Amino acid sequence: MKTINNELRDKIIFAAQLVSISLIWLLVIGIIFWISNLIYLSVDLKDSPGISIGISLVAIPVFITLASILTYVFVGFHREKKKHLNTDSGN
Amino acid sequence: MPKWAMAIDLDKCTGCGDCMAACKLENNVAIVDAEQAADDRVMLWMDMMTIYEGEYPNIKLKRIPKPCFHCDNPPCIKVCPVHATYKNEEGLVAQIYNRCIGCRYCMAACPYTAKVFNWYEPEWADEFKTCMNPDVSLRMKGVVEKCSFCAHRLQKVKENARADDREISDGEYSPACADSCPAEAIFFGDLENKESKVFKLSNSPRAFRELEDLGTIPKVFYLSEKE
Amino acid sequence: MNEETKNTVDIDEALYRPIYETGKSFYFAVGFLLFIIGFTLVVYIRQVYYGLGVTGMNQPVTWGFYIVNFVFFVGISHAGTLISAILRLSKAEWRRPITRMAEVITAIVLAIGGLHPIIDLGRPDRVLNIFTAGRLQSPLLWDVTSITAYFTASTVYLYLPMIPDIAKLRDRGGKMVWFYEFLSWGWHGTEHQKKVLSRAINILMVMVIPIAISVHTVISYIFSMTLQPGWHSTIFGPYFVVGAIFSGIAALMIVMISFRKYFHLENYLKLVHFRHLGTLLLIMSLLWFYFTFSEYLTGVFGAEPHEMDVIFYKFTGTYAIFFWGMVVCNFLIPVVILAFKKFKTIPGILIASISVVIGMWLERLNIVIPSLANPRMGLDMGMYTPSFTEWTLFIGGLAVFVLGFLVFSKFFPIISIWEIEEGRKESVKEVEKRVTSYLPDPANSVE
Amino acid sequence: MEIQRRDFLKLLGGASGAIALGLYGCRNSIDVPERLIELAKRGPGIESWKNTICGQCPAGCGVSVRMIDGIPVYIKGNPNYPVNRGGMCPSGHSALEMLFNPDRIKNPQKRIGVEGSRKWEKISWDNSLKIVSDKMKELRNSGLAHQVAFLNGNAQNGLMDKHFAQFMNAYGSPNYYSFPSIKNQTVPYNLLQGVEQIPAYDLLNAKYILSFGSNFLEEGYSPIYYTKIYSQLRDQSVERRTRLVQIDSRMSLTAANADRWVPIKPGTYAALALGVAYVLIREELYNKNFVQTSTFGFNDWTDSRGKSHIGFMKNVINNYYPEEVSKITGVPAETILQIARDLGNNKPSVVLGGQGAEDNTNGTFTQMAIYSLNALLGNIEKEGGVYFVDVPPLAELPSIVYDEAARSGLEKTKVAESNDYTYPLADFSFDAFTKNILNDKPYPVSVLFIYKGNPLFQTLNHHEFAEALKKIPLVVSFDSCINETSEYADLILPDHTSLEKWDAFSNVPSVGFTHVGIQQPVINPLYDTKNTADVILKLSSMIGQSVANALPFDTYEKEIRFSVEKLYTSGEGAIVTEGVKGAWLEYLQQRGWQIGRYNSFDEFWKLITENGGWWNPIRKQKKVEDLFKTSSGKFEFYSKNLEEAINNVVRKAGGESSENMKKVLQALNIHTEGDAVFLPHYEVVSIEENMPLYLVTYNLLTNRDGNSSNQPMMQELFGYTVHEHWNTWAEINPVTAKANGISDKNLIWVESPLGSIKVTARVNPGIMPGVVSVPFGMGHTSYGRYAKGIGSNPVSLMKNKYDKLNGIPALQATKVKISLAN
Repeated sequence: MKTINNELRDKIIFAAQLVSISLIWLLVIGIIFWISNLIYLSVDLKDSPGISIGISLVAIPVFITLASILTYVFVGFHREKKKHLNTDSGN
Repeated sequence: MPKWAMAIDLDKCTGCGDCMAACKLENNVAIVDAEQAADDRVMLWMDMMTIYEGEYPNIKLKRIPKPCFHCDNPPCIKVCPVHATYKNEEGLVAQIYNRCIGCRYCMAACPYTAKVFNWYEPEWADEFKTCMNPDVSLRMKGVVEKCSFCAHRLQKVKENARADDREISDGEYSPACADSCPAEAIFFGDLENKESKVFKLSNSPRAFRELEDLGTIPKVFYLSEKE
Repeated sequence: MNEETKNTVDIDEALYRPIYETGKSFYFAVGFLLFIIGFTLVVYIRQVYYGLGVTGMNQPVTWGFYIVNFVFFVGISHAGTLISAILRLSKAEWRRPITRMAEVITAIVLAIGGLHPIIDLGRPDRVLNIFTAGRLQSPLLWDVTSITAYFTASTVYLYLPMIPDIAKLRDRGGKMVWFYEFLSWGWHGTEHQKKVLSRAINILMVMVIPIAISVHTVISYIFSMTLQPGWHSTIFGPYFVVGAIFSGIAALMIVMISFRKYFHLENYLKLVHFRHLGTLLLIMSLLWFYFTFSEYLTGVFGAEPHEMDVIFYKFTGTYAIFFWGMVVCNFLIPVVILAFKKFKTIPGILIASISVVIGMWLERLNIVIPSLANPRMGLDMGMYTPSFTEWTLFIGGLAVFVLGFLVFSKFFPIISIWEIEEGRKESVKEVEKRVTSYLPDPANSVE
Repeated sequence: MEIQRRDFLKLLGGASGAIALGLYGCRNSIDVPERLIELAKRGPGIESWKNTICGQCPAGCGVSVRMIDGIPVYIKGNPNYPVNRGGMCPSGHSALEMLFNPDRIKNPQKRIGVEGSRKWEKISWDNSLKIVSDKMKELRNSGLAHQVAFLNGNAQNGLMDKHFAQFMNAYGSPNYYSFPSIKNQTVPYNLLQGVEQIPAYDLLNAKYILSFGSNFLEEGYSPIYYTKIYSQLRDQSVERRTRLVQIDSRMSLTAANADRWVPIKPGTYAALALGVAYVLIREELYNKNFVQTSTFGFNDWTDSRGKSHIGFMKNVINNYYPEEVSKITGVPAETILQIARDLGNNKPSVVLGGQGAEDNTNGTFTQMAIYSLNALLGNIEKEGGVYFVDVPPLAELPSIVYDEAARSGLEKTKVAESNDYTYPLADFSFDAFTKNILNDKPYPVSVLFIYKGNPLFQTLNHHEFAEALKKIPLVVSFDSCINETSEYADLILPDHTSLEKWDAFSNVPSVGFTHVGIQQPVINPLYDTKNTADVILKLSSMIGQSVANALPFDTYEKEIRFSVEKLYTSGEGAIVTEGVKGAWLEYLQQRGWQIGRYNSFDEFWKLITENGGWWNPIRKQKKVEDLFKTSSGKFEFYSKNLEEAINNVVRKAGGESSENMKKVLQALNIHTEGDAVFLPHYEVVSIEENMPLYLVTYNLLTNRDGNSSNQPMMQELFGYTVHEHWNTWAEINPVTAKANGISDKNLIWVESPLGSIKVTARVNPGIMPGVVSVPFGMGHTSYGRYAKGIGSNPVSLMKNKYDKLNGIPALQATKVKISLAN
């Protein structure tokens, strides 16, 4: 009984972690959408689009990198954990 | 496309202040109470600058009416975060009151301090609400506003011209201040029209613009005999 | 292995204590702060209801406390991530007890600072217009973007190095294990995990420094992108960054000294840490003075009339007391205290730090107000006196800062335990090896 | 609204005029949204314009009112009206705020509390008029008709003045006064030239204009008329244009626009004028021909009795050596020389005298001295000089058939007649009026009508007048808002505002041509108010047949038509129309043409109301005797009129003797002796108090006479020149400021022996050291929500001093000290 509970709890926590990671990606994608909308606006209104494109060239990669690092860490930890568990069961 | 501009003849201007009153009345500019006025929150689309020159008793006093200069290269629109102020194709720098978020960046960026802010919701006595100019929308608290060169008048003039199927003639469109000036010191017209009074005045040797070195290219010319 | 863990736990018990032991005074403090914050909220709602008229801002002085505090808070936030990144990168071993606090400051203060432009809006209800109709060409939106990026980066940078500590808390059991388990992301301290983490931290470290510098540069752009005298200056970018680091270090030391006192961390935060940071503060003070000097020198030398108006106004006008106060607080006091070893005690450093924080706030005031108060075009000079609302919101901002720190200290260790541990275990050896590698080889010296 | 309208236009093909047509016609062909149809049905907001005369101040500018669906929304100058030719001053724009003022009196009010208690009760027009007419009938029947007095506080030339005078005459009271009386201001011209009129100045043709304190662009009788002229003068390039030199203690609006400002100590203008005369005479720059043929008293002369008298020349040469004048006035001798030479060498040159010179205890002599410069230059009735305009050919009101009661009443002396030796030349002296009411001399006043005006705010020593008002059993006020004075009234019979009423104005003083302006309602009365003229008509019919016969009109509008009909029949002048220039009109008339050809009076009336007025720019050729109506038939440097008047007083004082003469001269504040008394001369202003600074007050364009204080826009724009809004300020020179430890924008106390006011100090070099100037207009204790308690009233600091000859208040004869307020 208790083991099932534990398993369930682990699953819920893992799901929550997944959700949080995807939320971060959502944020990043949102920001990218927002910025491209603004670029579209500035092009449409002929309102010095160069500046907005320049800013976005810097901003977007930064957000993507940040999200990638988080994902990298998350994935890295969990791959290791699986291995760890596998070796545990092997023992 | 016409390019609307104003020329103010400082040699003729007496500084009577009529333009300020005409402007307030025409554009439904809010009138603040005494307390707000003491806090320097008076809203004037048309302001009056006072400059003393010389040593007593040989003083020269200059009074200079100051509307929005409707710069060709306006510093205010560059900093607006929401497209609430922009330059239209006829060169008028316009405000969109309903979009303004009230960050007042444009006010800080304007070298001519031409913009004013609604610190509170503008209020009028009920009686005064009856005689508002229906052509000009009222502003709400928390937005920036400024001289529009009475763009609502342009709208009307355009409609009339279109109805008669003709061009707008010189002097037909004229903001309230130019219209009412008792010294006939304010001229208004189209810079692209080489026949217009304003075009001629803008090329007069007496003409100058405020803070020309900033490169804002104001469309309000001042005329003054250099003594 | 188990035994060993237990042993270390005992050693660093002092760092866990604040999390598990909560005194009455803590609840009292939190209650008090919440009261202030609640009151601030009421005052803010009143401002939204009546309009910005309740502030002291007026016709030429259209920006006041809110923008001053915005720049100030964002400046303070530089303490953290930037310093911690620099120290980590330079492998300064004395960084170990400092980095966490520095990073926390960044995250909290940046959140407060980032809110200020919204507080400053005349129509906060329309703030979403920047999404639907924004102009990325406006320096204000550069700010929004860069602050968002910096906030994200610094939160990540705070979080990643904290994972091992969170795992420790999870392993200790007790309160909210599920919470720590969720946050620990399955950290078990395996070699691979360590490698992943340290690689991530290394990337972040390198990334965070340019972001931090760019953020404050961008803040300075708000001013320097306009044509106004006193603002329109290319030196503003680095000047703001230097000022930010300067005030950040000072704020960091104030925080460190307070925690040292209240959580009895004398064992971890030793005088030597403060002395090192103090030296850094001294350097920044001199640097700050150099920048201030060059900023005014170019103005005075060019003697452009409007520029001179503003400079004279700063030197002799209504706000002259704040200008000279700034010079005293930012230069005279810290230099005198920090240059002499005799004064470089903890109380001395505290005084210097407080003076610097006040001085830097005055500096922001001196940048924002006098330029606005001196319109060109022969208009009257403006006068700005902050209203009750603005003071309340300022104090409210400080209260949020303190509350944030208190709450953080209740959930996470404010000194990085695993880094201390690592330091204890490995760094002596590692430093020895590193130092040896710097030294000339004996064989080479012979040749 | 705007956008919707535009959308609709787009749908209809864009023509404004098509709205009404398209409304129903297009419905089938184009799918117009229901909402827009509704909007269009409600009416597009029909715009119309109506011309009338501005009532904000006595300057009488023609205005055009823009109305949307019959509601006035904007007001601007009437471009056809020759006085202001489309120009306007700031206060004109706020006429709408007067019309829609929330503090207007909405129906007749009867006071129920004590005087000044601000407790009122609504009363019907019938009842209130009954109270008044009963009282008047009762007084008339008991032979006390003269106890009714009427104060017309609207100093405007026009039919209303005649209307009230007619009523009072027919009723039988000699006590009809208008104040501030223009006739008081014409005294100097009367003394020198025998003309009871304010002169007009031909500035357009002058090459050099020297103005002694005449702030004609701001405080003059018609500032906008002169602004237009100023603007025309400035069409020329700097080298060729007319030079304007302004002598004033402070840098007034006129001084600011002048080519040169010459600061002068208050009250010493006469000395400067005569110093200029000295140079003109010494350097022989005066017009010898004119002086010889057309003036009297220039050289020494001998009278019929063989007594020799000194002349103007000798008096000037002996007493006004520029170095001496410089000591008195504070103007460097060099400057005096320069001004005089410029004046003499740049003919035609013209000299103006105004408020600054006039408003002092020596005003009459000062104005005489200034005006005599025009005679020296031979400027009278010359191009680029001074002239007097003709009276318009308006019909006189029917002659009165006096009954017994009227006759006996009119024989009584006037209440305002001074019973000591003072004010021998005054048309109306407020000082004497107040004192006599308080002393019941020569008889008590039982009923007082006050039409407009606000003596309790505007006049010196108004506390005394408040006491006088308390003494009068029935005070009836005709005004649109409750002000300081009407708070003391027993009945308030609310008047229309200027945009709701009929009136006719003629010949604004100092405007250079004959003109008549028609004021007409642009909107129906908003409240239960009545035109005071109509109220007077009603009263006259209620009082009795003999009074009613003097004013045989149903309405005031009909009276105006009656009066104006003569303009039509006279065939002179023309209705103001677009593009009619004076020169063209003159050209036509010289050839026997008439510009205005109207088929009937109805057509004439229609046009005059549509266009706003009538004018005649052509002056009749004047004979010499019409020009100089003095006893000598010449311009009198030595004023025989003044000699006569003073001798009269001396006779009243008990016979001609040098002792009596001395007594009288002392009472009249004249310190000079001998012939110089009757010559233009400088009279020292005696100021008793030992204070360091002169207090000078002035009116602003944003608030003439303090009557615009209930209009928020004018309160806000009040001090637009120094950015003082809703506030009174004091201007001081940096030297004065430094000496008193005051810096710009400090709050300061201005203190006189009579009290003190707290104002904001504005330090600027546009004022003489030793002078502090405070604008007049604020500091109301009543007059509605926008006026009450805002700013301060400088008049409250001023001592009760007048020019004892013509009764003009001495507004510059008080000294004050200033100190920092906390």
